[in-house]
Amino acid sequence: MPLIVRTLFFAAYRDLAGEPSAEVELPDGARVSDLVACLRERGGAFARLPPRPAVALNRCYASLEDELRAGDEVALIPPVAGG
Amino acid sequence: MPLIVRTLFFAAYRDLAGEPSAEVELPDGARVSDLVACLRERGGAFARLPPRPAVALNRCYASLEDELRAGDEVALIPPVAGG
Amino acid sequence: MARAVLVREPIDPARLLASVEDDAHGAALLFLGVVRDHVAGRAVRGIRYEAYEEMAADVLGAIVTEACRLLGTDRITVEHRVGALAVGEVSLGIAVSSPHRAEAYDASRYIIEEVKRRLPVWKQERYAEGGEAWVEGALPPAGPGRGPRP
Amino acid sequence: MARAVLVREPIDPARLLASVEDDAHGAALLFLGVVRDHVAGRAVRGIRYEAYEEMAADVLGAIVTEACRLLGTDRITVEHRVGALAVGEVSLGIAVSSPHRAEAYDASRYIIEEVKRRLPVWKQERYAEGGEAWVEGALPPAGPGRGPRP
Repeated sequence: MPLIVRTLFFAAYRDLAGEPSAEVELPDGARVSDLVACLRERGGAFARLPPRPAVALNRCYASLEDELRAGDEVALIPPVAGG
Repeated sequence: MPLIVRTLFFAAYRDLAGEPSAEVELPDGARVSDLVACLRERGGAFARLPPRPAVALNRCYASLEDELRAGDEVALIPPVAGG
Repeated sequence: MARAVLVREPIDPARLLASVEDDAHGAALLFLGVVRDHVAGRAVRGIRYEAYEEMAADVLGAIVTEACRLLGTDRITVEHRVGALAVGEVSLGIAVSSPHRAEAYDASRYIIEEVKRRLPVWKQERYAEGGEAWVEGALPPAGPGRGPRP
Repeated sequence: MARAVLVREPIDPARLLASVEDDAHGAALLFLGVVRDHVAGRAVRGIRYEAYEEMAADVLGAIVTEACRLLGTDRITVEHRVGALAVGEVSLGIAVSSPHRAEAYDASRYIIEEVKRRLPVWKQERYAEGGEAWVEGALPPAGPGRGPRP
Protein backbone atom coordinates (compact mmCIF):
# COMPACT_ATOMS: atom_id res chain seq x y z
CA MET A 1 0.00 0.00 0.00
CA PRO A 2 1.51 3.39 -0.89
CA LEU A 3 2.29 5.95 1.82
CA ILE A 4 1.31 9.62 1.72
CA VAL A 5 3.90 11.71 3.55
CA ARG A 6 3.47 15.40 4.30
CA THR A 7 6.73 17.20 3.59
CA LEU A 8 7.62 20.70 4.79
CA PHE A 9 10.05 23.13 3.20
CA PHE A 10 11.59 26.06 5.04
CA ALA A 11 13.62 29.15 4.18
CA ALA A 12 15.92 28.58 1.19
CA TYR A 13 14.37 25.17 0.53
CA ARG A 14 10.89 26.66 0.41
CA ASP A 15 12.16 29.20 -2.11
CA LEU A 16 13.47 26.31 -4.22
CA ALA A 17 10.28 24.27 -3.86
CA GLY A 18 8.12 27.29 -4.53
CA GLU A 19 5.68 26.10 -1.86
CA PRO A 20 5.82 25.49 1.91
CA SER A 21 4.72 21.86 1.79
CA ALA A 22 3.93 18.93 -0.46
CA GLU A 23 2.18 15.58 -0.16
CA VAL A 24 4.47 12.88 -1.50
CA GLU A 25 3.34 9.38 -2.38
CA LEU A 26 5.89 6.65 -1.76
CA PRO A 27 5.88 2.86 -1.82
CA ASP A 28 5.54 0.99 1.44
CA GLY A 29 8.94 0.55 3.11
CA ALA A 30 10.32 3.82 1.70
CA ARG A 31 12.96 5.66 3.70
CA VAL A 32 13.46 9.41 4.15
CA SER A 33 16.20 9.26 1.54
CA ASP A 34 13.66 7.88 -0.95
CA LEU A 35 11.41 10.84 -0.26
CA VAL A 36 14.26 13.26 -1.01
CA ALA A 37 15.17 11.36 -4.20
CA CYS A 38 11.53 11.38 -5.30
CA LEU A 39 11.32 15.16 -4.85
CA ARG A 40 14.56 15.77 -6.74
CA GLU A 41 13.27 13.64 -9.63
CA ARG A 42 10.35 16.04 -10.04
CA GLY A 43 12.93 18.24 -11.75
CA GLY A 44 12.83 22.02 -12.07
CA ALA A 45 13.79 23.85 -8.89
CA PHE A 46 13.25 20.66 -6.85
CA ALA A 47 16.30 19.20 -8.58
CA ARG A 48 18.37 21.84 -6.78
CA LEU A 49 17.50 20.46 -3.35
CA PRO A 50 20.62 18.86 -1.90
CA PRO A 51 20.78 15.07 -2.21
CA ARG A 52 21.36 14.59 1.53
CA PRO A 53 19.74 17.44 3.46
CA ALA A 54 19.27 17.48 7.21
CA VAL A 55 15.79 16.22 8.00
CA ALA A 56 13.27 16.17 10.81
CA LEU A 57 10.72 13.44 11.25
CA ASN A 58 7.68 14.36 13.31
CA ARG A 59 9.55 17.41 14.64
CA CYS A 60 12.72 15.63 15.75
CA TYR A 61 16.02 15.55 13.91
CA ALA A 62 16.15 12.26 12.04
CA SER A 63 18.28 10.14 9.79
CA LEU A 64 17.87 9.77 6.03
CA GLU A 65 17.86 6.03 6.65
CA ASP A 66 14.73 6.16 8.82
CA GLU A 67 11.80 4.22 7.43
CA LEU A 68 8.64 6.21 6.80
CA ARG A 69 5.20 5.39 8.17
CA ALA A 70 1.76 6.60 7.29
CA GLY A 71 1.03 9.98 8.80
CA ASP A 72 4.66 11.03 9.19
CA GLU A 73 5.55 14.71 8.88
CA VAL A 74 8.95 15.16 7.28
CA ALA A 75 10.75 18.50 7.12
CA LEU A 76 13.78 19.33 5.03
CA ILE A 77 15.96 21.49 7.26
CA PRO A 78 18.38 23.96 5.66
CA PRO A 79 21.46 24.83 7.72
CA VAL A 80 20.07 26.63 10.77
CA ALA A 81 20.79 30.26 11.67
CA GLY A 82 18.96 31.18 14.84
CA GLY A 83 20.17 33.54 17.53
CA MET B 1 65.17 63.35 58.85
CA PRO B 2 62.10 61.39 59.95
CA LEU B 3 59.25 60.65 57.54
CA ILE B 4 55.58 61.20 58.27
CA VAL B 5 53.47 58.65 56.42
CA ARG B 6 49.71 58.79 56.25
CA THR B 7 48.30 55.31 56.75
CA LEU B 8 44.74 54.21 55.91
CA PHE B 9 42.78 51.35 57.44
CA PHE B 10 39.76 49.75 55.82
CA ALA B 11 37.02 47.33 56.79
CA ALA B 12 38.21 44.73 59.33
CA TYR B 13 41.53 46.55 59.75
CA ARG B 14 39.78 49.81 60.52
CA ASP B 15 37.74 47.99 63.14
CA LEU B 16 41.01 46.75 64.67
CA ALA B 17 42.70 50.13 64.49
CA GLY B 18 39.62 51.89 65.82
CA GLU B 19 40.20 54.73 63.38
CA PRO B 20 40.30 55.13 59.60
CA SER B 21 43.79 56.58 59.39
CA ALA B 22 46.93 57.39 61.32
CA GLU B 23 50.05 59.49 60.83
CA VAL B 24 53.11 57.36 61.46
CA GLU B 25 56.60 58.74 61.99
CA LEU B 26 59.43 56.57 60.67
CA PRO B 27 63.16 56.97 60.24
CA ASP B 28 64.49 57.92 56.81
CA GLY B 29 64.96 54.81 54.66
CA ALA B 30 62.09 52.92 56.31
CA ARG B 31 60.18 50.37 54.24
CA VAL B 32 56.47 49.55 54.23
CA SER B 33 57.23 46.53 56.40
CA ASP B 34 58.75 48.87 59.01
CA LEU B 35 55.53 50.87 59.03
CA VAL B 36 53.49 47.72 59.70
CA ALA B 37 55.91 46.63 62.45
CA CYS B 38 55.72 50.08 64.04
CA LEU B 39 51.91 49.96 64.11
CA ARG B 40 51.87 46.46 65.62
CA GLU B 41 54.27 47.61 68.33
CA ARG B 42 51.70 50.19 69.45
CA GLY B 43 49.99 47.21 71.07
CA GLY B 44 46.31 46.88 71.89
CA ALA B 45 44.13 46.15 68.88
CA PHE B 46 46.95 47.24 66.54
CA ALA B 47 48.89 44.18 67.63
CA ARG B 48 46.20 42.09 65.94
CA LEU B 49 47.01 43.50 62.50
CA PRO B 50 48.65 40.76 60.45
CA PRO B 51 52.45 40.96 60.22
CA ARG B 52 52.42 40.89 56.43
CA PRO B 53 49.17 42.43 55.14
CA ALA B 54 48.56 43.35 51.52
CA VAL B 55 49.39 47.00 51.05
CA ALA B 56 48.83 49.83 48.64
CA LEU B 57 51.26 52.71 48.18
CA ASN B 58 49.78 55.86 46.70
CA ARG B 59 46.74 53.87 45.55
CA CYS B 60 48.59 51.05 43.79
CA TYR B 61 49.22 47.58 45.14
CA ALA B 62 52.75 47.56 46.51
CA SER B 63 55.36 45.40 48.16
CA LEU B 64 56.23 45.38 51.84
CA GLU B 65 59.83 45.86 50.73
CA ASP B 66 59.12 49.20 49.05
CA GLU B 67 61.00 52.12 50.55
CA LEU B 68 58.85 54.95 51.85
CA ARG B 69 59.17 58.61 50.87
CA ALA B 70 57.80 61.78 52.36
CA GLY B 71 54.17 62.33 51.43
CA ASP B 72 53.40 58.68 50.71
CA GLU B 73 49.91 57.37 51.37
CA VAL B 74 49.96 53.77 52.56
CA ALA B 75 46.84 51.63 52.89
CA LEU B 76 46.59 48.29 54.65
CA ILE B 77 44.32 46.18 52.45
CA PRO B 78 42.31 43.34 54.00
CA PRO B 79 41.42 40.46 51.68
CA VAL B 80 39.09 42.04 49.10
CA ALA B 81 35.44 41.07 48.59
CA GLY B 82 33.94 43.19 45.83
CA GLY B 83 31.31 42.07 43.35
CA MET C 1 9.73 27.99 36.25
CA ALA C 2 12.01 27.78 33.23
CA ARG C 3 10.39 29.26 30.13
CA ALA C 4 11.41 29.00 26.48
CA VAL C 5 9.22 30.51 23.78
CA LEU C 6 9.15 31.88 20.26
CA VAL C 7 7.58 35.33 20.15
CA ARG C 8 6.30 37.66 17.44
CA GLU C 9 6.26 40.81 19.58
CA PRO C 10 9.37 42.76 20.67
CA ILE C 11 11.40 41.19 23.46
CA ASP C 12 11.50 43.22 26.70
CA PRO C 13 14.90 42.77 28.40
CA ALA C 14 13.71 44.12 31.76
CA ARG C 15 10.83 41.64 31.85
CA LEU C 16 13.22 38.77 31.06
CA LEU C 17 15.48 39.76 33.93
CA ALA C 18 12.57 40.19 36.32
CA SER C 19 11.30 36.71 35.44
CA VAL C 20 14.45 35.04 36.82
CA GLU C 21 14.82 37.15 39.98
CA ASP C 22 15.26 35.15 43.16
CA ASP C 23 16.34 36.43 46.57
CA ALA C 24 18.50 33.32 47.01
CA HIS C 25 20.49 34.13 43.85
CA GLY C 26 23.57 36.30 43.75
CA ALA C 27 24.15 36.38 39.99
CA ALA C 28 21.91 37.25 37.07
CA LEU C 29 23.02 37.26 33.45
CA LEU C 30 21.15 38.59 30.43
CA PHE C 31 22.29 37.90 26.89
CA LEU C 32 20.73 39.79 24.00
CA GLY C 33 21.23 38.99 20.34
CA VAL C 34 20.64 42.17 18.37
CA VAL C 35 20.17 42.82 14.63
CA ARG C 36 23.32 44.48 13.32
CA ASP C 37 23.48 47.22 10.70
CA HIS C 38 25.97 45.39 8.52
CA VAL C 39 27.23 41.91 7.75
CA ALA C 40 30.53 41.22 6.05
CA GLY C 41 30.75 44.84 4.98
CA ARG C 42 27.22 45.03 3.51
CA ALA C 43 24.73 47.46 5.00
CA VAL C 44 21.69 45.64 6.37
CA ARG C 45 18.30 47.24 6.99
CA GLY C 46 16.72 44.30 8.77
CA ILE C 47 16.45 40.56 9.18
CA ARG C 48 13.46 38.30 8.79
CA TYR C 49 13.50 35.29 11.12
CA GLU C 50 11.58 32.20 10.12
CA ALA C 51 11.09 29.12 12.30
CA TYR C 52 9.71 25.63 12.02
CA GLU C 53 7.62 26.82 14.90
CA GLU C 54 6.28 23.60 16.40
CA MET C 55 9.67 21.91 16.31
CA ALA C 56 11.58 25.04 17.38
CA ALA C 57 9.44 25.32 20.50
CA ASP C 58 10.31 21.72 21.39
CA VAL C 59 14.02 22.15 20.67
CA LEU C 60 14.23 25.41 22.62
CA GLY C 61 12.51 23.70 25.54
CA ALA C 62 14.98 20.82 25.41
CA ILE C 63 17.96 23.20 25.32
CA VAL C 64 16.65 25.06 28.35
CA THR C 65 16.04 21.83 30.25
CA GLU C 66 19.65 20.82 29.58
CA ALA C 67 20.86 24.28 30.67
CA CYS C 68 18.89 24.00 33.93
CA ARG C 69 20.95 20.94 34.77
CA LEU C 70 24.16 22.95 34.21
CA LEU C 71 22.78 25.88 36.18
CA GLY C 72 21.47 23.87 39.09
CA THR C 73 18.28 25.99 39.15
CA ASP C 74 15.25 26.45 36.91
CA ARG C 75 15.57 30.22 36.73
CA ILE C 76 15.94 30.53 32.96
CA THR C 77 13.84 32.47 30.50
CA VAL C 78 14.58 32.38 26.78
CA GLU C 79 12.68 34.21 24.07
CA HIS C 80 13.48 33.95 20.37
CA ARG C 81 11.72 36.37 18.11
CA VAL C 82 10.39 35.50 14.64
CA GLY C 83 9.20 37.79 11.86
CA ALA C 84 10.67 40.98 10.44
CA LEU C 85 13.15 42.80 12.72
CA ALA C 86 14.79 46.17 12.18
CA VAL C 87 18.41 47.02 13.02
CA GLY C 88 18.85 47.30 16.79
CA GLU C 89 15.93 45.01 17.64
CA VAL C 90 16.48 42.03 19.91
CA SER C 91 16.23 38.65 18.18
CA LEU C 92 17.14 36.49 21.17
CA GLY C 93 17.03 37.10 24.91
CA ILE C 94 18.46 34.70 27.48
CA ALA C 95 18.05 35.47 31.17
CA VAL C 96 19.43 33.20 33.87
CA SER C 97 20.03 33.56 37.57
CA SER C 98 21.81 31.35 40.05
CA PRO C 99 23.37 31.46 43.49
CA HIS C 100 26.85 31.87 41.98
CA ARG C 101 28.25 33.40 38.82
CA ALA C 102 30.14 30.52 37.21
CA GLU C 103 27.01 28.48 36.61
CA ALA C 104 25.17 31.50 35.25
CA TYR C 105 27.84 32.15 32.61
CA ASP C 106 28.09 28.46 31.70
CA ALA C 107 24.33 27.99 31.31
CA SER C 108 23.87 31.19 29.32
CA ARG C 109 26.68 30.31 26.96
CA TYR C 110 25.38 26.76 26.57
CA ILE C 111 21.99 28.06 25.48
CA ILE C 112 23.30 30.46 22.84
CA GLU C 113 25.68 27.87 21.40
CA GLU C 114 22.97 25.20 21.22
CA VAL C 115 20.50 27.67 19.68
CA LYS C 116 23.02 28.37 16.92
CA ARG C 117 23.71 24.67 16.47
CA ARG C 118 20.26 23.12 16.42
CA LEU C 119 17.30 25.47 16.68
CA PRO C 120 15.31 25.18 13.42
CA VAL C 121 15.30 28.90 12.71
CA TRP C 122 16.57 30.72 9.64
CA LYS C 123 17.31 34.33 8.89
CA GLN C 124 17.04 36.32 5.72
CA GLU C 125 19.13 39.47 5.57
CA ARG C 126 17.58 42.44 3.81
CA TYR C 127 20.19 44.75 2.37
CA ALA C 128 20.11 48.52 2.39
CA GLU C 129 20.95 48.60 -1.30
CA GLY C 130 18.05 46.21 -2.02
CA GLY C 131 17.88 42.45 -2.29
CA GLU C 132 17.90 39.81 0.38
CA ALA C 133 19.58 36.50 1.11
CA TRP C 134 19.22 33.57 3.47
CA VAL C 135 22.14 33.42 5.86
CA GLU C 136 24.29 30.33 5.40
CA GLY C 137 23.86 28.59 8.72
CA ALA C 138 25.10 25.57 10.62
CA LEU C 139 24.38 21.99 9.62
CA PRO C 140 22.12 20.68 12.37
CA PRO C 141 22.85 17.33 14.02
CA ALA C 142 21.42 14.18 12.50
CA GLY C 143 18.84 12.38 14.60
CA PRO C 144 19.55 9.08 16.30
CA GLY C 145 17.42 7.11 13.84
CA ARG C 146 13.92 5.94 14.65
CA GLY C 147 14.83 2.27 15.00
CA PRO C 148 12.88 -0.70 13.67
CA ARG C 149 9.18 -0.59 13.04
CA PRO C 150 7.25 -1.50 16.20
CA MET D 1 33.24 55.35 25.76
CA ALA D 2 34.07 52.73 28.37
CA ARG D 3 32.91 53.77 31.82
CA ALA D 4 33.77 52.33 35.23
CA VAL D 5 32.48 53.98 38.37
CA LEU D 6 31.62 53.47 42.00
CA VAL D 7 28.11 54.66 42.78
CA ARG D 8 26.09 55.33 45.93
CA GLU D 9 22.67 55.31 44.26
CA PRO D 10 20.87 52.19 42.99
CA ILE D 11 22.17 50.70 39.75
CA ASP D 12 19.73 50.82 36.83
CA PRO D 13 20.21 47.73 34.62
CA ALA D 14 18.30 49.20 31.66
CA ARG D 15 20.51 52.29 31.65
CA LEU D 16 23.65 50.14 31.73
CA LEU D 17 22.44 48.16 28.72
CA ALA D 18 21.44 51.30 26.83
CA SER D 19 24.88 52.79 27.43
CA VAL D 20 26.60 50.04 25.42
CA GLU D 21 24.12 49.86 22.53
CA ASP D 22 25.68 50.05 19.10
CA ASP D 23 24.03 49.29 15.76
CA ALA D 24 27.22 47.54 14.63
CA HIS D 25 27.04 45.09 17.55
CA GLY D 26 25.16 41.81 17.50
CA ALA D 27 25.66 40.74 21.11
CA ALA D 28 25.02 42.47 24.42
CA LEU D 29 25.61 40.92 27.82
CA LEU D 30 24.57 42.24 31.21
CA PHE D 31 25.84 40.73 34.45
CA LEU D 32 24.26 41.70 37.76
CA GLY D 33 25.62 40.84 41.16
CA VAL D 34 22.72 40.84 43.59
CA VAL D 35 22.57 40.76 47.40
CA ARG D 36 21.37 37.31 48.47
CA ASP D 37 19.06 36.55 51.35
CA HIS D 38 21.40 34.02 52.93
CA VAL D 39 25.04 33.04 53.05
CA ALA D 40 26.24 29.64 54.18
CA GLY D 41 22.85 28.92 55.65
CA ARG D 42 22.58 32.18 57.62
CA ALA D 43 19.75 34.56 56.80
CA VAL D 44 21.08 37.94 55.68
CA ARG D 45 19.14 41.18 55.74
CA GLY D 46 21.65 43.26 53.83
CA ILE D 47 25.26 43.97 52.98
CA ARG D 48 27.30 47.11 53.48
CA TYR D 49 29.93 47.66 50.81
CA GLU D 50 32.97 49.76 51.65
CA ALA D 51 35.65 50.84 49.18
CA TYR D 52 39.02 52.53 49.20
CA GLU D 53 37.26 54.81 46.81
CA GLU D 54 40.10 56.66 45.10
CA MET D 55 42.07 53.49 44.51
CA ALA D 56 39.00 51.41 43.59
CA ALA D 57 38.09 53.89 40.87
CA ASP D 58 41.59 53.51 39.40
CA VAL D 59 41.58 49.71 39.64
CA LEU D 60 38.10 49.42 38.14
CA GLY D 61 39.22 51.68 35.29
CA ALA D 62 42.29 49.51 34.70
CA ILE D 63 40.21 46.32 34.68
CA VAL D 64 37.84 47.80 32.13
CA THR D 65 40.70 48.97 29.93
CA GLU D 66 42.09 45.44 29.96
CA ALA D 67 38.64 44.04 29.16
CA CYS D 68 38.28 46.42 26.21
CA ARG D 69 41.35 44.81 24.70
CA LEU D 70 39.72 41.37 25.06
CA LEU D 71 36.45 42.67 23.69
CA GLY D 72 37.91 44.57 20.77
CA THR D 73 35.52 47.48 21.43
CA ASP D 74 35.13 50.13 24.11
CA ARG D 75 31.46 49.41 24.74
CA ILE D 76 31.72 48.54 28.41
CA THR D 77 29.98 50.09 31.38
CA VAL D 78 30.67 48.90 34.92
CA GLU D 79 29.08 50.23 38.08
CA HIS D 80 29.93 48.99 41.57
CA ARG D 81 27.72 50.19 44.36
CA VAL D 82 28.97 51.15 47.80
CA GLY D 83 27.01 51.74 51.01
CA ALA D 84 24.18 49.79 52.61
CA LEU D 85 22.27 47.46 50.27
CA ALA D 86 19.16 45.40 51.00
CA VAL D 87 18.51 41.87 49.78
CA GLY D 88 17.73 41.88 46.05
CA GLU D 89 19.62 45.10 45.34
CA VAL D 90 22.28 45.15 42.63
CA SER D 91 25.83 45.52 43.92
CA LEU D 92 27.64 45.23 40.59
CA GLY D 93 26.48 45.76 37.02
CA ILE D 94 28.61 44.91 33.99
CA ALA D 95 27.28 45.71 30.51
CA VAL D 96 29.26 44.93 27.37
CA SER D 97 28.43 44.77 23.70
CA SER D 98 30.41 43.57 20.75
CA PRO D 99 29.96 42.46 17.15
CA HIS D 100 30.06 38.80 18.20
CA ARG D 101 29.10 36.86 21.31
CA ALA D 102 32.34 35.07 22.23
CA GLU D 103 34.18 38.31 23.01
CA ALA D 104 31.23 39.62 25.00
CA TYR D 105 31.19 36.59 27.30
CA ASP D 106 34.98 36.61 27.67
CA ALA D 107 35.17 40.30 28.52
CA SER D 108 32.26 40.18 30.96
CA ARG D 109 33.70 37.19 32.77
CA TYR D 110 37.16 38.79 32.87
CA ILE D 111 35.73 41.85 34.59
CA ILE D 112 33.85 39.98 37.30
CA GLU D 113 36.82 37.70 38.04
CA GLU D 114 39.25 40.64 38.26
CA VAL D 115 36.83 42.62 40.44
CA LYS D 116 36.73 39.71 42.88
CA ARG D 117 40.52 39.37 42.75
CA ARG D 118 41.77 42.92 43.09
CA LEU D 119 39.14 45.63 43.56
CA PRO D 120 39.73 47.22 47.00
CA VAL D 121 36.16 46.75 48.16
CA TRP D 122 34.91 44.93 51.25
CA LYS D 123 31.54 43.75 52.35
CA GLN D 124 29.99 43.39 55.74
CA GLU D 125 27.07 40.99 56.01
CA ARG D 126 24.26 41.99 58.34
CA TYR D 127 22.41 39.01 59.67
CA ALA D 128 18.68 38.71 60.15
CA GLU D 129 19.19 37.40 63.67
CA GLY D 130 21.41 40.41 64.47
CA GLY D 131 25.14 40.93 64.28
CA GLU D 132 27.38 41.51 61.31
CA ALA D 133 30.69 40.28 59.95
CA TRP D 134 33.20 41.24 57.31
CA VAL D 135 33.27 38.68 54.51
CA GLU D 136 36.57 36.83 54.28
CA GLY D 137 37.77 37.82 50.84
CA ALA D 138 40.60 37.17 48.41
CA LEU D 139 44.20 38.11 49.04
CA PRO D 140 44.92 40.83 46.48
CA PRO D 141 48.04 40.66 44.31
CA ALA D 142 51.24 42.21 45.59
CA GLY D 143 52.47 45.18 43.65
CA PRO D 144 55.53 45.04 41.43
CA GLY D 145 57.66 47.02 43.87
CA ARG D 146 58.40 50.70 43.37
CA GLY D 147 62.05 50.25 42.41
CA PRO D 148 65.01 52.31 43.57
CA ARG D 149 64.66 55.89 44.72
CA PRO D 150 64.90 58.29 41.76
